[in-house]
Amino acid sequence: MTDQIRIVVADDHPLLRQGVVLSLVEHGGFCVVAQAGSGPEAVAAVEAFLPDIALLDVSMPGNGLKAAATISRQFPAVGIVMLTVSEDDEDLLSALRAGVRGYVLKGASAQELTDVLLAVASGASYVSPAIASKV
Amino acid sequence: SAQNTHLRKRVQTASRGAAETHERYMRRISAELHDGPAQALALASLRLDALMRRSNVSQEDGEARTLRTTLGEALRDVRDLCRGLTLPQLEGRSIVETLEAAVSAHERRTGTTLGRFYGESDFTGEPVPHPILICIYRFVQEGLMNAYRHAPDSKVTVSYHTSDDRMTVSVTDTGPGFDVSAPSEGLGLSGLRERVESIGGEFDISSQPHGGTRLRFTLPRDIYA
Amino acid sequence: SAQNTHLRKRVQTASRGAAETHERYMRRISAELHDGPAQALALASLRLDALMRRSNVSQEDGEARTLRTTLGEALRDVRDLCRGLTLPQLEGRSIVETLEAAVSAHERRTGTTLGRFYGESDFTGEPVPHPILICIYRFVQEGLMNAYRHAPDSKVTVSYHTSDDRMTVSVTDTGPGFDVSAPSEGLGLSGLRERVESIGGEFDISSQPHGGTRLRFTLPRDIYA
Ligand SMILES: Nc1ncnc2c1ncn2[C@@H]1O[C@H](COP(=O)(O)OP(=O)(O)OP(=O)(O)O)[C@@H](O)[C@H]1O
Ligand SMILES: Nc1ncnc2c1ncn2[C@@H]1O[C@H](COP(=O)(O)OP(=O)(O)OP(=O)(O)O)[C@@H](O)[C@H]1O
Ligand SMILES: [K+]
Ligand SMILES: [Mg+2]
Ligand SMILES: [Mg+2]
Ligand SMILES: [Mg+2]
Repeated sequence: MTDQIRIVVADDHPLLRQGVVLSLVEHGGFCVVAQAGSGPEAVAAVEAFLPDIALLDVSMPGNGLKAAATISRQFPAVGIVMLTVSEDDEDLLSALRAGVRGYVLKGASAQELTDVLLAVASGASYVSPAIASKV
Repeated sequence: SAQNTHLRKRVQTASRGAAETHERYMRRISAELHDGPAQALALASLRLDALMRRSNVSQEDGEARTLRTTLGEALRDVRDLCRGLTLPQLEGRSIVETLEAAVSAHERRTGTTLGRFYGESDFTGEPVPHPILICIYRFVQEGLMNAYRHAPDSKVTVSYHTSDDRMTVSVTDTGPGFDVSAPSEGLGLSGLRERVESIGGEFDISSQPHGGTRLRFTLPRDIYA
Repeated sequence: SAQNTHLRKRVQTASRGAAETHERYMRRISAELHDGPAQALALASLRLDALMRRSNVSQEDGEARTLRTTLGEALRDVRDLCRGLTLPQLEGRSIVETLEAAVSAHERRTGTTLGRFYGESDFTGEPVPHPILICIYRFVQEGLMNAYRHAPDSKVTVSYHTSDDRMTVSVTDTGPGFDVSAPSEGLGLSGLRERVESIGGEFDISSQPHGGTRLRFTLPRDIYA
């Protein structure tokens, strides 16, 4: 299928990453082109596969926010979505300013996750009201 | 005397060491919660719907809904706990930057707006020792949380003044006040007093029924500069 | 001099105060974990079990099993964290009772058997100050946990000696030893040194590759008696 959204999934927690991948596959609208367990791995995967979206855990080795900054600089066409346990991190705010297009709070259902990814893939940004006022 | 100065240094070194060790333990606990339970709960929330579907349990099923709520609450608890435990990066910041970090974090979390009154003379010389920045942050954090919980809907202000020989940080609210001599189960104020005095500062609460509350933290300049 | 003695007292008072405050925070965190996430995780596991049992695909479903295991592990993590955070009631105990509390808790949790070598002269006079008992307990707890993790299957002994002017507690193992000058990410040993020195004690590690490890904590009698 050519209209599938190509995505790189990066999280250092293997079980959770597997759960994310499974949820995307079940949805049918996504093609997971690569998985990564660290910031540098995520950057390398993006470079190799040029996906539509990079879904990046904030706290993984090598720092997900750093990876986001690198990807946003080197591959501006790639939509970046952060996965995070806590949304009100100061760093997350600056990441959003620097080109991250959305975030998903860990604890979201598969439905919420895919909704955000679809929105970002279609060019929209997803930012929660709490954080929107600060950006 | 020299021995005297030596001992005074030891008081401060010991207390600062203890404060930093305490923060390191807190950070560790936060990291363990984040890496273990938080990820497990996130996975469960993510996969619950799919599992229910596969097991032919409807989304409307009461028990399934309770399970979702339970998972969500547990994760929120873990998140809140982690937040309270972890300090932002303070090393190398100025006092005003440290105050502002605490104030803006509180505003973000609570959706409230606070007053600031930062004296013009921010510190510009030697970096302020890390344990002192930690103490200032924790002072403001607890003072603001108390105002938020015990003096809701009142006007809350954080101020910072310096003089030739000391600096003063205070958190004031225009809330209901309280009897400071009443015994309390809380850890907040007694923990703060402990922290402030152990680094050589003075801690002062002034409050009275209907008169609002002011917490004040004073530190001699020779300790922080 | 009198001022000297006064300051020395202040060193100890400040450090002990900080140690007790730290323990109170730890107890609080433990209580919050216990009342919040631990209860929620336990409830979620039970509910998930019930739902899976009620539906037909449950027993063979790999993912459902993984999820249950994950939640179970998260609960165990939270419980372990709570246990590590909370001290047993130590106030009013003797030093030997405190040692035995730490040793038997470790034996229970790990299923191992430790050697004891408690000098005959247990303390019989004034009660030992609480912060000192806390420090002794934390010292033995961390020493035993290190031996369990880093020197598994070795012989581990806790010993206690007194002389006219001091007491010494040590934890020794016959494991692989390590280079004590190598930098480490661990909090355990540096935290212990902090604790021990802040109450006026001496902390000493002796270890060498293949030669086992001994941690020693020495405290002058005028501090604890
Ligand atoms: N700004 C305030 N306005 C009114 N009452 C206050 C204020 N700050 C503290 N108090 C009273 O003093 C008590 C002790 O405060 P403290 O911060 O020590 O404990 P706490 O806030 O109740 O709990 P915690 O241990 O979480 O801080 C509070 O329970 C409250 O009754
Ligand atoms: N009894 C021991 N036998 C062998 N190596 C040890 C022993 N105790 C400590 N070590 C070494 O010293 C290091 C530092 O110990 P420390 O207790 O400070 O940290 P840790 O045990 O790794 O982590 P934690 O912060 O959980 O205590 C350990 O990582 C280990 O390599
Ligand atoms: K995260
Ligand atoms: Mg992670
Ligand atoms: Mg409080
Ligand atoms: Mg250790």
